[in-house]
Order: sequence, then structure tokens, then C-alpha cells
Amino acid sequence: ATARDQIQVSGSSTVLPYSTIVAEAFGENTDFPTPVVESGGSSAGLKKFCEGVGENTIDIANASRPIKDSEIEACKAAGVTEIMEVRIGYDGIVFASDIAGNDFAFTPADWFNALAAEVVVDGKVVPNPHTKWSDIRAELPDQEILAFVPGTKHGTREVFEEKVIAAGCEESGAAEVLKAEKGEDEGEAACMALRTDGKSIDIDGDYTETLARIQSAKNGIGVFGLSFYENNTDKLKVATIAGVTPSTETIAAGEYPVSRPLFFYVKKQHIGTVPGLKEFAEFFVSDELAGPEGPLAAYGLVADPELAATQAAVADEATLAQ
Amino acid sequence: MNDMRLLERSVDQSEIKISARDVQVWYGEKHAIKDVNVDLLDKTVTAFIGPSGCGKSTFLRCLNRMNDTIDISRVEGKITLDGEDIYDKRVDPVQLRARVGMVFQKPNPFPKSIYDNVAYGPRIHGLARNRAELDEIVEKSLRGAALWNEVKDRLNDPGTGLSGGQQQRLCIARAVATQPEVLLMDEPCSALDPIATSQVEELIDQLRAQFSVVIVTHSMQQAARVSQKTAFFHLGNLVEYGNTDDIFTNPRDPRTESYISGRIG
Amino acid sequence: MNDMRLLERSVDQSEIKISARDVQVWYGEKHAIKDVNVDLLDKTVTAFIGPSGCGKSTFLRCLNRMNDTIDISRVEGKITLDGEDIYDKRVDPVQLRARVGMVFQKPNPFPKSIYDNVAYGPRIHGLARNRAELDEIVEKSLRGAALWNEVKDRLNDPGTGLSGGQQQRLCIARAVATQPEVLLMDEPCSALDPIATSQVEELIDQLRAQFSVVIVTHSMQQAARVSQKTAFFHLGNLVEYGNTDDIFTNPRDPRTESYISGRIG
Amino acid sequence: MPVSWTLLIVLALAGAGYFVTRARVVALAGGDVRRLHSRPSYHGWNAALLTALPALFLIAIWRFVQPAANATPVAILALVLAAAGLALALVRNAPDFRARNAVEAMVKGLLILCSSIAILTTAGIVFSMLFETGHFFQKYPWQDFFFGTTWSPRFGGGSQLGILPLLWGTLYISLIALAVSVPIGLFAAIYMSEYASARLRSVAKPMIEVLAGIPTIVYGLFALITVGPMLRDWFAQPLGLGNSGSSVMTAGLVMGIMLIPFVSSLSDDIINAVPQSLRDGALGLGSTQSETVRKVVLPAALPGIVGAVLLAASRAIGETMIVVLGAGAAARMDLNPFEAMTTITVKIVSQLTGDNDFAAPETLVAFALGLTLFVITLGLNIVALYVVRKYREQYE
Amino acid sequence: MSDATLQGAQPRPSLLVADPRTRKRNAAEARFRAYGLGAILVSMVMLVILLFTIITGGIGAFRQTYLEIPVALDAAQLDKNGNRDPDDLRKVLTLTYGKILEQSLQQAIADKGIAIAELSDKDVSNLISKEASAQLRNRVLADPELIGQTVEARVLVNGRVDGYYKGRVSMESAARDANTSPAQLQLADALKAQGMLATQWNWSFLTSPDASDQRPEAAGVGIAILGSLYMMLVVLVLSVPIGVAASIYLEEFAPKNRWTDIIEVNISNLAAVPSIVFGILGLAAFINFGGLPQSAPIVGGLVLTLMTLPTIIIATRAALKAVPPSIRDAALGVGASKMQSVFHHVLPLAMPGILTGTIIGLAQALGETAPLLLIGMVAFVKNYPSAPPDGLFEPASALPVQVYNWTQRADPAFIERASGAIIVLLVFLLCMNLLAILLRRKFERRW
Ligand SMILES: Nc1ncnc2c1ncn2[C@@H]1O[C@H](COP(=O)(O)OP(=O)(O)OP(=O)(O)O)[C@@H](O)[C@H]1O
Ligand SMILES: Nc1ncnc2c1ncn2[C@@H]1O[C@H](COP(=O)(O)OP(=O)(O)OP(=O)(O)O)[C@@H](O)[C@H]1O
Ligand SMILES: [Mg+2]
Ligand SMILES: [Mg+2]
Ligand SMILES: O=P([O-])([O-])[O-]
Repeated sequence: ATARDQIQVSGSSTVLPYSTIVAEAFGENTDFPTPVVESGGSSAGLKKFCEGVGENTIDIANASRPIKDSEIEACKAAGVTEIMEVRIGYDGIVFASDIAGNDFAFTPADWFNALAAEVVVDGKVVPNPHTKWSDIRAELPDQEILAFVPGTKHGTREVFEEKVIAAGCEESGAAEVLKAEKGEDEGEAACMALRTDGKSIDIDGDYTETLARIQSAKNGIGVFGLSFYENNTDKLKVATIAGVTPSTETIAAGEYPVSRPLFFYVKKQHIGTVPGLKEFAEFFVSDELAGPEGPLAAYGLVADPELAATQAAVADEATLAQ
Repeated sequence: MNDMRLLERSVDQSEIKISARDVQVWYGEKHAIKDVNVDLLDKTVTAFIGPSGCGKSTFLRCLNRMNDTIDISRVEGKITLDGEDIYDKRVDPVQLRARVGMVFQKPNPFPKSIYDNVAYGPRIHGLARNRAELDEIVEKSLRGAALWNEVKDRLNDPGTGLSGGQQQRLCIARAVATQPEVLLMDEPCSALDPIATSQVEELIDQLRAQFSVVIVTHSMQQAARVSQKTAFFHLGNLVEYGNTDDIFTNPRDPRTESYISGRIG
Repeated sequence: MNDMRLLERSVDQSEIKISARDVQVWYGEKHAIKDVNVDLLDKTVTAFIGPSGCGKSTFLRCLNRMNDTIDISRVEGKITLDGEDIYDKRVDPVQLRARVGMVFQKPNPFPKSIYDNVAYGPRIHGLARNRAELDEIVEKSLRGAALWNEVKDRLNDPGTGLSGGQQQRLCIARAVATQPEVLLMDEPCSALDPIATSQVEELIDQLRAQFSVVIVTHSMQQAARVSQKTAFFHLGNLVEYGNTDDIFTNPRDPRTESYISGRIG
Repeated sequence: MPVSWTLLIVLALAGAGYFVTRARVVALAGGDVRRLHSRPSYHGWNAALLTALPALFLIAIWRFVQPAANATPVAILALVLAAAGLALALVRNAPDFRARNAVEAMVKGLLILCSSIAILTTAGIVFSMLFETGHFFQKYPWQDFFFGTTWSPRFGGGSQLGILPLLWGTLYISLIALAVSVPIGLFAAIYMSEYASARLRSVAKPMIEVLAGIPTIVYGLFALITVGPMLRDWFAQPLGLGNSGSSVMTAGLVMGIMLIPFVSSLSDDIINAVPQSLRDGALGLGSTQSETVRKVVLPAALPGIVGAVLLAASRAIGETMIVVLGAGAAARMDLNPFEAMTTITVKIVSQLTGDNDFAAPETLVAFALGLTLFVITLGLNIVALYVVRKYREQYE
Repeated sequence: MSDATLQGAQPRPSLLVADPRTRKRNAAEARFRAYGLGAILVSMVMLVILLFTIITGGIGAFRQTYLEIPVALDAAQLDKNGNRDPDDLRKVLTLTYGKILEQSLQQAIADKGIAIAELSDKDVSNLISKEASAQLRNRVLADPELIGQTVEARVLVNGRVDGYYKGRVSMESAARDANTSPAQLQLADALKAQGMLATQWNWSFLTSPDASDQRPEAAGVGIAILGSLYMMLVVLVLSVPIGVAASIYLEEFAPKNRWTDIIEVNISNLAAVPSIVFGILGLAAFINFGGLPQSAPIVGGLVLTLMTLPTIIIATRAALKAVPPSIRDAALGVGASKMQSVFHHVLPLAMPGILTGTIIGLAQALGETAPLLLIGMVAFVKNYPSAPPDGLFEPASALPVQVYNWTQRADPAFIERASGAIIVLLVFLLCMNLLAILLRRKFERRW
């Protein structure tokens, strides 16, 4: 087979849309072929990335989480010693319900009380007794609790557990009671354990599935990525968290609490052998694309306030500290 | 054309069981049975003779509507059983076939045990109240077909593992076990040795006491031994039909005579 | 046990074609052929007779190793064709079967046209150089089997659409068309009328001029008509083997006598 | 030398070998084909195969093992092999040479090679999972995996990865799917082969087969949007069996529809192959058509039908999309068919494409799940084999 | 035999009146038949429902809304140096062309005297698909002489406006929609009244490659069709012969012993292996060990071949088993070798079953996504692979992958395209199977 002339990208499905937007523009505006962008999950992408160096390994791995040390080790063992980490921006995570339904203004504590397996009522730890949102707080609508949350395969789940449920656990004071009752570690785990009685439904699929589920169960509230919500504002109504409405601005400003960084990783050893690899990385983080006015932001990516530093790092081909 | 309708002399003794009028059979374009008229009598053994390929099996299969299963075959004319048109739309061929049983030319045992082969008919027709009765029917039928001694120790072996002649007798036993009123036997002894043949012939003779039997045979001797009436077919025509004795001693049609004396085949 | 080895008087005239020594056959547990020793001569018709289920077909199938295809069957002993052990590992059963042809007890035409049925053997053995030769072989074989007149207008119709007796003759034609040295015929005339039978017998007589023929039959008359040697089987044993005339006029074993006179079956 | 040239030369040599040996052997026999042991074309084929096969194998193996290496020596070796094969064929080219046996032996070798691909695949699957499974069990106790009744992977560690709820879901969903597809498929097959006119059959059979070709995502969405809410509103809620929009029942029903053609088409072919004489035998004894079918035809067709059912079951076990969208992603052990559950296969896919560290037990568990499933289905297949052996009715 | 057997004979009932037992049996027969017919009807109804949803959902993908406007290719923006140097022209990015298109549209609105309240600049610029700027750029690069002229351009409009004409978007939903507005739709209506905007048959859905999430209107299945075609070629060429050969060996030649039992069980077990596991195998065997490229149809084809083999083998073996032994005997009896008896007689009779296995196996292979996930074919691919054999080694997508991808995208316009791709997939499947279906009909016979 002839030498490969197109860039191969693989990894996170969250980063996928941004990556394809950039790849498409890259192909249109340069003489390089359009990179091939696979999806398959951050983990699978990194695994392929760390398979080794050479023509039949990928050049870039997208990830919706930072690479783990163990993965860096594995990479190194396979000869992938020089990895560039590029943060492209942030993914906002929002709560939305059917457009025709009630308005919601949540606090993290509400979510904890609604979805935790065990909650604290009158200072005692009890299995979650709440069936309606109004049971938790009278201001919330009188509506059955039904939440569609990302399944345990999704990185979003981790963010949801940490930044919403665990935060809510602390905020409501339940954390102290739980830790007092079960010990430090157990209590922390109990803070993040979700109920399994059908009020909280794991979604292993993607946001389109969550949307479909909300449309067939109108009283459900789903967890979405900001960009997904922004493409479906005619069907979904977004909830506020602690009074803040999610948007690229509020997230970039740090007002809206639930977000996570998005990355891609470049195999530096391929720069020079795979044509256009570095150009692509630079193109990706250029202001025209990843800046607040660029198409990525238009699509829902929260632009990175420190984009300039990232651009410089890419230009320098800075690799991860070994 | 071949009008063998009423042989008035004999009809007083035994009544007509099956009567065929202007029966024609086609296989696609091939005209296999041409305008056959015949009355088959009750409590009588009728032999069908004629050269290979003349339409004996075809006509036999018309009598219990087994021809229905051949897509390309087409039957015309009228056949009655006890005066009722068997090709009438209201007639249930299943009921007909229960009353008009058949032994096929090629032995076709079911891929089941010998016992189950014979017990099949009694089971679906509910002829046995219990296992003991069923056992009895199976044994009697196998004895009747002169097979019992050979298979009594291996009733649970598959019927398909028998020798050619044994399979043939199994099929006879299977047909007899259903207790039909008319039994159509297509060369039932073709694979049998003389002794087995004579035992089957004895069975046929017994059956005649109550029922009517039609037997296709190539053996003139056999026809003479077991049948009271004989029908001679030739090229799809029923050439001659009459008392067996008459046919063999005094054939009226030259073709019959040639066949009997071994000149046409 | 049943030692019918060399009947020295006749061997001078025609040499031994097939010789069987201590042949035993089992179907699973069932001992179907017991210790058979026999020499079949070249240019001779040998008749196998015996009651149904006695092992005639089984023994016949040993002679061209068709028993190999039955999983549960097991053959012991030694069978030679022209002095060569046919069960030898180096022997190619395919070649053996091309030399020792077979007509099965149950007619089994291929679900192909009549022509293709007959032409199949010549085609795979390359017996015809061109279509004309093939046509000739097909016609000759069908004529020999007394079927030509009935099917000459429908050579392209499927062989499975023939009558029972026609199928049987088709299978004979098919076997003859391959021009084997030994032809094993398992009841080849069971479904044939007397005329067709006599034509097939004539064919057998012709074949004898060059080849050796083994025929299984239940008809003593037929055995007497066509064969020079007769072997009588009973319950898996070869009871008696000798010149046909001797066997029928002067059987040495009481069992043979009973069978011939119609007392055991 | 480029591969394509080598290939062409080898094929040309083989072709030449075919014609040369074929003609030569006829000449050697003095034009009398009957003096040959084998037909002339077998001699030809013998030469062609002898020439082509070893060389082609060499090229294939080398392409697979060392695609980038220098091609020339291998190409030359291949040509030498081809020439040697041709020479051997020419040496053996004599009237009494058993060419047919030689060709058939080679063909048989090819057949064996093809069957061994199945074995190789199995070995490949086992090996590609064994290693990672080992890693998994180093990080996670096997007792908890095989006997754990909770499935809850977590990101921060402390996951519970018990297979039992997944196994339960797998069996439950497959069972419902088979309960739908086997009767419908079998009845459809029976109707098509025993009752329907040739016209209806020739239309209905390919139409039903389209069901097998509709992408599973369509079924999944059908389950999610139509069947799930319908079952919830009409059955689960009125019966007090919960109000889950996704359920085992939903996924099972919809999957059952998808599996209908697996049962119906294969069974139809097998039923159709049962000799007519058996049907005649039964009808001649006065059975109704349905009795004939049930008592004679189906038992004779049993092995094929079991094969079809096993194939359907296999598909049911291997299906993801319908389960994800129809039955949900919650691992649960429950008898209530209107509850959401999930299957092993779904979790293999989701853990494999998930966001965990790829060396974490949460990801590696996918391999352990795959291997376990493999062993379980192996057991089921062995049982099926014995059942078929026991009840098989071999005709003729 | 004594007469006892015969005493059970009843007085003759009429053939026209069924006795109670017969009536019961006939009722059972009627029920049985009804079940059969019911089963077929159920299958058909399900098929019709599913096809109906697919077709109503996807037919829209074959029509697309276009806008025809005069575009003034402003030399000042496109060729600052004025020397038409291709290298300089290439430096001008699509963004600039986007602006030119926007200006042209504004101009056209002004020229036609269209006045719409609350029409923002964003509404105007978003009306035109982002794809249009790339097309315009390519057109200019191909023919730099156009710079400075005013050319007629036929451009795609954005997915929401297109959806408006297909009934997916309404004025009410637009009011809530961040990506369009009632004013934009009114503008579209006004342009339509001027004859500048029309919804037409859309060939490019079948020929164009995928497009990114922001341009649903431009996405097509061209590469996916090619990729599926290539993979199916590989599958067809490998799986049918290998599957049939393996079945023949196992069913006709292999000694029946424990070893072949193991193989038999093994093969049925392979059918039960989830398809994603074949992906794991493919990644390990073909890419990591065999060194074949990522995202290539050859790897996809090989993986799908392994996945379809069990189906074909199981169907073929069942069909071979069903051929009566007497036919084999007949062939052997005239001196055919085992091989000849199989290839001349048994195989033709087993053909219907083999073809059914092929039909079902290919249907499965054509619609499968999971194994492709691991070998890199679930991908965004924009460049066409070349013709085989080289094209087999170049990245491509596949129809089910396109469906899978599109159903996951945020913009609802992709749902319509996913259904459209499913229609294409089914048509593809039918074409592929047509020959098999016809052949099967020819080979079917009873004996
Ligand atoms: N495939 C088989 N499996 C088991 N037993 C068999 C099989 N074939 C034949 N037998 C048994 O072996 C014995 C000999 O059978 P064979 O077919 O040789 O008899 P035959 O002499 O040809 O009888 P016929 O004249 O009835 O054809 C019989 O008892 C028969 O039941
Ligand atoms: N299924 C069929 N399709 C076409 N032609 C058929 C079919 N069955 C029989 N025939 C033809 O019809 C004619 C009569 O056949 P039939 O089977 O009735 O003959 P038969 O008298 O029983 O002969 P045999 O004594 O040989 O069994 C024959 O010429 C035969 O070829
Ligand atoms: Mg007949
Ligand atoms: Mg016999
Ligand atoms: O695909 P994800 O890794 O972003 O969930």
C-alpha cells in the first residue's frame, strides 16, 4: 500500500463534531486531504493512539478528559513517547426538559435530593423517599421525578456526579451526615450513588437518545451537552443552576458550574511523516476556528480563555512532561 | 370411450363401492388417463394390470385424491364413493383418505421407529383408547403384513433401516392399521419373496370379507390368485374390465389377450 | 461356515471375477451377513435369492463398497475383484464402482432430465467424445432397458416424473450406460410388467457375453430364466451356491428346498 | 517485481499447464480418452492447481505477514514454486496417472483449509480477548465478577462489576425475542412451504427477509418511540408493573420481529427439502395437512430448524442497538418484564467505547464479558447439538 | 390375522358430513393454517410499518432547497494583489467567500425590494449553507478569470429553511429556535415568491460525501455507498465460497468424530459472538498484526466476512443435510467420486438454502456498525477512495456507519438524512440480493 497521506483522528464522540468541523474546513482551505475523523470514545481513541508509531496507527486522539498516567505509560511502552496535549475549549453540561413543560431552577442540592440512593431527612439517612420535585423543595414544580442521566460509560457522567451530585451532597449538608454514619470513603461513595428505582435512568446512547426519551416521557429531565441543546432550542427548555442560565458566555466566565475541558492529543513522532499534521493542529486552535467568534463556538464549544497559550504550545510542539 | 360401467350380473351380489365416470387425468400436457369409466365393488378385490407407465398408479391415486398433491396434475370426470362425489367441493379429502387407504408403489416409511410408523394412523384417527390397545393394533397389523417375526425385537429401530421388502411390508401394515374401507395397494408385493407374498395375499383375502381392495400388480398369477375383478389398462385407457376368471381365460379385447399372453408390454 | 468356495468343475470354463472370503457385515449390533464365502464368475449371470431381509442387498452393496456410505455398517473379510482386494486401502472405491455398477432396489433417479440421468455416467467417465456419441449411448442404453419408446419424446422431462416402473428402467439404463464390467442389479424388474421384464432379461443375457451380472430377485422363474449360477441366502448366511439348474432341480440344503418349494419366507 | 505481475505470470503458467497437460495426455493415450484413468480435464486441472496453489499461498502469506518488505525475492521464489509445480505435473502426465484423485485431494485440501478458518477465527477471538481478560482478573477479583449481583462501574474506582444481572438480562431478552420469532417464523415457514401458492411464496419470502436487512437502529428507534410507550401505557401501568418506558418486553418484542426471517427463511428451505413421499405417506393415511406437518415433516426437518433457531438466538444475544434503545442501560435482576434491563453485549460495547482509562478494570471488563459470553454460548450450543442428535429423524 | 382388527370399522359415514372427530381435526387444521397466515401477515404488517416510517422519514433527503443568486466576485477581497496568482488565491479562505455570498444576498434582497421586519444580518448570512462558500471558492480557484465578474450561483440554503419547506420547521418552532427565526423564514418565502428559491430533486445526496455537523443540507452518502460496495465485494468474494467450501467439507467429507463435533459446535458458537468482538479480532489480527490500514474497506470486508461465515455455514450445512442420501448413492453407484456426487448433485439441490444463508448473511453484514467501530470505519471521511483494488485500502465510510453517525448528531436535519441513508441501504440490499432471490427460485424443487 502507498504511504498514508491523510491524517487519522480517533476518539471522543463529544469532540467529534468539533473535530469534523475543523477537518472539513481544513480540507477546504488547504491542499491537504481532509483528515479522517473516527468516533468510538475517548478511551478507545487513546488506546489506538497508544498502539504504537507508524503508518497504520492514528495520529490524533480526541478526548473528553485528560489522558491518564497509566495511559501515558502504556503509550510509552509501545513507543509513543512524545505526546502533545491540546486543550480546545470546554463542554458545557446542561439540564433540559420538554419545551412545553414546567420551568426549572435547580440547585445542585436539588439534584442530590432527587437522585441520590440515600438522602438525609430530619438528620437521618433514609432511602430516597422523594417522588416529586416538589417533595424536595416546594418552589419546584409538582412533577414526577424522572431524570435521564448519562450512563456509566460517559465521561459526562463523571462530571455530573462530581459537579452536581457530590456538590449537592456537600451543599445540602448530607455529606457530613453520611460520612459520620458510614465513614469517610463510604460516605463519599454514598454521596454519589444514584437511586436505582427507575427515577434516574442511565442513557448509554447519545444525546439524541436522551431527547427521544424526553419526547416519549414528557415529564423527564435530561442531561445534555450545551451544543446539543443549542441545536434543539425549539424542543428543549433549559434549566438554570443556582440561578445561572448556561451559555458559552456564562461558562467561559466561570459562572455556570457544570463543564469539562476537551482535548486532543497529537503523536509528535508523526509530525513530518504525516503531511499536514502540525498544520492541522495549529488550524484547530487558531482564533478563526476555536476563538469565541469562530464556528466552533457558534456550534456550542465554550472557547478556552487561555487559547493563546495553547496556540503557542502547539507552535512549539510542546509535549507532555514525561 | 372405455365403458366398463355396470357388469349387471355381479352387481346384485355386492354393491358398488367406487364408481368412476369419464375420468381424465393430465400431467401438464401429458394425457395420462383417458376417459375411464369403471365401477369397483364392495367386498371385492380388484386387480389393475397393464404395462408399466399405462396409468395404473395415476388412476389409483385419483381414487383417494392423492393426485391433489401433484401440482401439475389435473383430474376431470366424476368419482363417487358410496354414491358421493369425492371431488365435490364440500368433501374433505382427509376424511376420504382415512376411508380409502393407500400403499404406495415406492415404500415410504416415516423416519420414525417401526412402532411409530404403524401406530401413526391409529393415533391420528383415535382408534386406540390406550397404549395396550395401540400395541395390539400394531402387533396385529405387523402380523398381517408378515413382518412381526422379523421386527418384534426391534420395534424401536427406525423404519428406514429395514430392507426393501421389509419396508414394503411395513407400509402395508401401516395402511392396514388405519382400518380403511377401501385399500388401494400399488404393487404391494413387488419386493417380497414368494412366502411373504402369499402371506400378504392371505391378508388381502381376509380384508375382502368386509372391505374392498384394489391392487396393482404386474404378476398375472397374483391377479388371478387374489382378485375377483380385473381391470386392464393400456396407454391410459381402461381396455377391459370384468371378472378375473373371464379376463384371463377369455379376454374380449385383442390388446388384453396380447398382454396376458406376454406379447405387449 | 458357508463355504461355497470353488466349484471346480465350472471354473475351467469361465474364470473368477469376484471372490468373497469370510465376509461379515454388521449394522451397528445387527449381524446382517455371516461369514459368506463365494466366487462369482466372469461372463456369467448369478442370481441371489432368499427371503426378504436375509441380506441380499447388503451383500450386494459390499461388492462395490456402497456399504461405505452407511455410517453404522461395518464389513469384515476379504473381497477381491480380478484378484485384487477391493477393501485394500490403496483401492479407489470410485474406480471400483465405475467397474462394478449398481442398480438399486428403490429406483432413485436424479432430479434431472431423463437424458441427463442416463448421460451422467458416460459424461464423468468420458465415454463419449462428442454429443453425437453421447446421444447414441443414451439411446442405446434406454433401448436396452426397454424404455426408449416411452420416453423418446420427453427426454428433457425430469426423471422423477416417470412412473414407478419407468424409473426402474431408467436406473437400469443409467447403470448400463457406464459400461461396467460387473453389474449388480437389486431386483431390477420388481416394478416391471412381463414384457418389460423379458426385455430387461434379454438385456442381461446380452451383457453376459462380455460382463458379469449379479441379480437379486424374488422370482424363482426369473432366476431360472436368466442365471447360470444361483446363490441362496437365508438369515444372513449363504446357504447354497451352485449352478442354477442344480439348485432348482436338486437343492442340497433342506432350507433351499423349502424356499424353492415355497415353504419358508 | 510487483505482486500483480507475479500473480499474472503464475496464473498464465497455470493456464498453460492446463492446456498442455490436457492435450498431451490425450495424445499419449493415442486419442482414446477411455484409456485414461481420469478425464483429460482432470489432468489439466491437476497441472493448473499444482502450478498455482503453492505460489499463490506463498504470496498470500507473505502479503499478510510482511506487507512492506522487499517483494523481489518472494516473487522469484513464487515463480520457482510455480515452475516446479508445473514440472511435476508434466512428469506425472501419463494416461494411468490418477489425476482425478490428485485434483480431488487438492480440492479437499482447500475445503479443509476453508473449514479451518472457522477454527482460526475462534482461536483469534479467544486469543484477542484472553490477554486482556487476564489483566482484568488481576485487577478485579473473579469471585465478584462471576457471582456479583450488582453492576455499577464508577469512574473513581470502587466499581462493582458483577456479571449476573447482565446475564439475566441477556437470557430474559433473548428468551422473549425467541418466544416471538420462533413461533411466527416457524408458522410463516410452514405456511410458505406447505400451504402458500408458489406466487405468494416467491413474494413473501424475500419480503420477510427484508426484515433482516433493516438496520437495527430503525428497530431501536421503533422500540424507543413507538413500542416502549405503548407497552408502558397499555400494559405496565394498568397492571401496576411500573412505568418504565424501556423494558425487556419492548426490546424482546422488537428484536423478535427482526429475527423472524432468520427462522422463517432457513426453515422454509429445509422443510421444502423434505421428500414429498413422506408427505404422501402421511396424507395417504388420512392425516390432515397440519398433522402431516407436525408429525412427519417437522421432525424430519428438525436439525435444520434447530440450526435456524440457534442462529436467531445467536443474533439475539449479539444485538446491541435494540437493547440500548428498547431495554435501557440499567443492569438489573428482576422478574418483571416491564422493567428496564440490559445485556452483556450492550455492556461490552459501552465499556469498550466508554471514557474510562483503557487499562482500568471498567474497560477491561468488556473482554472478560466477551469471553464469558463465549463460553456460555458454547455450552448452550453443545446442549443443542446433543438434543438434535437425540431427536433427529434421518429420512431414507 | 384375525378379523378382530377390522371390527373397529364403523358404519359408513357420509363424506359430506364430518364426524365430530373430523370436525375437531379440521378445526385444528384451520387454526394451524390461520396461524401460518397470521404469521406471514404479522411479518408483512411489521415490514410495512417499518418501511413506512423509514420512507416517510427519509424521502425528504432526496429533495433539497436551493437558492439561485447573482454573486459579485469582488476582486478587492479575493485577489488583493490583483495578479491572479493561484498561490495567493489559495490563501483566501472560505470565510471570505462566505462574506461575499452574504453581500450578494443582501444585494439581491435590496434589488428585489424585499422588506421584512426584524430581519437581522445573521438571518441573512445564515440562510445560505456554509457549504456554499467552499463550492464558490473551488469554482474560483478552478477558473480565476471569474474574479471581478458577477456569476449566477446555485447554492444550498441552510437546513432549517430547507426543513421549513419539508414541514419539519414551522414559524412557531422557529420563534423558539436559536438557529433560525421567523424573519429568516419570511425571507425565504419572499425569495421563493421571486423564483429564486426552490426545493428540487437532490442527486447530490447520493453522490456527495458526508458533511460536518453545521451543514446537514450538504451531507450525502456517496462515500458510504462506495465503502459499502467495496466491503460487500470483499464479503461476497470471500464468505460465500469459503462458507460453502467449509460446509461441504464438514458435512460431506469430514469423518464424524469428536473433532468434527468440536468444529460444528464452534461454528454455531461463532454465530453467537457479538459483532463487536469481531471488531476486536479484526483490530488485533488485520490492523495490529497484519499491518493493514485503518478505516479501510478491505479490513471491514474481512471482518464482516468472518462475521457472516457462520451464518452461511449453518444455512449451507442444514441444506446439505436435507438432501436425501439416495441421490448421493445414485451418483456413487454409477462411479462418480464423492466430490463429483457433491458438486454435481448435492450442491445444486442445496442451492436454495445456500442462497438463503447468503441473503441473510449479507443483509446482516451490510447493516452492521459495531465491528466497524473498532477498525476505524465509523468515521468522517470527505475524500473519495479510488477504484479497486487500491480503493480497498483507502479510508471510506459505510452506509450503516453514516446512519449511525447521523442519528447521533445534534441538528435534527440529520435525522431525515439518516432515514434517507436507510432507504439507500435497503435499495442497495435489494439490488444485491435480487440475483440470489431469482437464482433461489430457479433452484427450488421438490423430490
Ligand atoms: N441401514 C440399515 N440399518 C440397520 N439395519 C439394516 C439396514 N439395512 C438393512 N438392515 C437389516 O439388515 C438385514 C438385511 O437387509 P437387506 O437389505 O440386505 O435384506 P434383503 O435381503 O435385501 O431383503 P429384501 O429382499 O427385503 O430387500 C435386514 O434384517 C435389515 O433389517
Ligand atoms: N408426476 C408426473 N409428472 C409427469 N408425468 C407423470 C407423472 N407421474 C406419472 N407420469 C406419467 O404418466 C404416465 C402414467 O404413469 P403411472 O405412474 O400412472 O404409470 P403406472 O401404470 O403406475 O406404471 P408403473 O407400472 O411403471 O408404475 C406415465 O407415462 C408417466 O410417465
Ligand atoms: Mg405405478
Ligand atoms: Mg434388498
Ligand atoms: O465519547 P466520549 O468519550 O466523549 O464520551
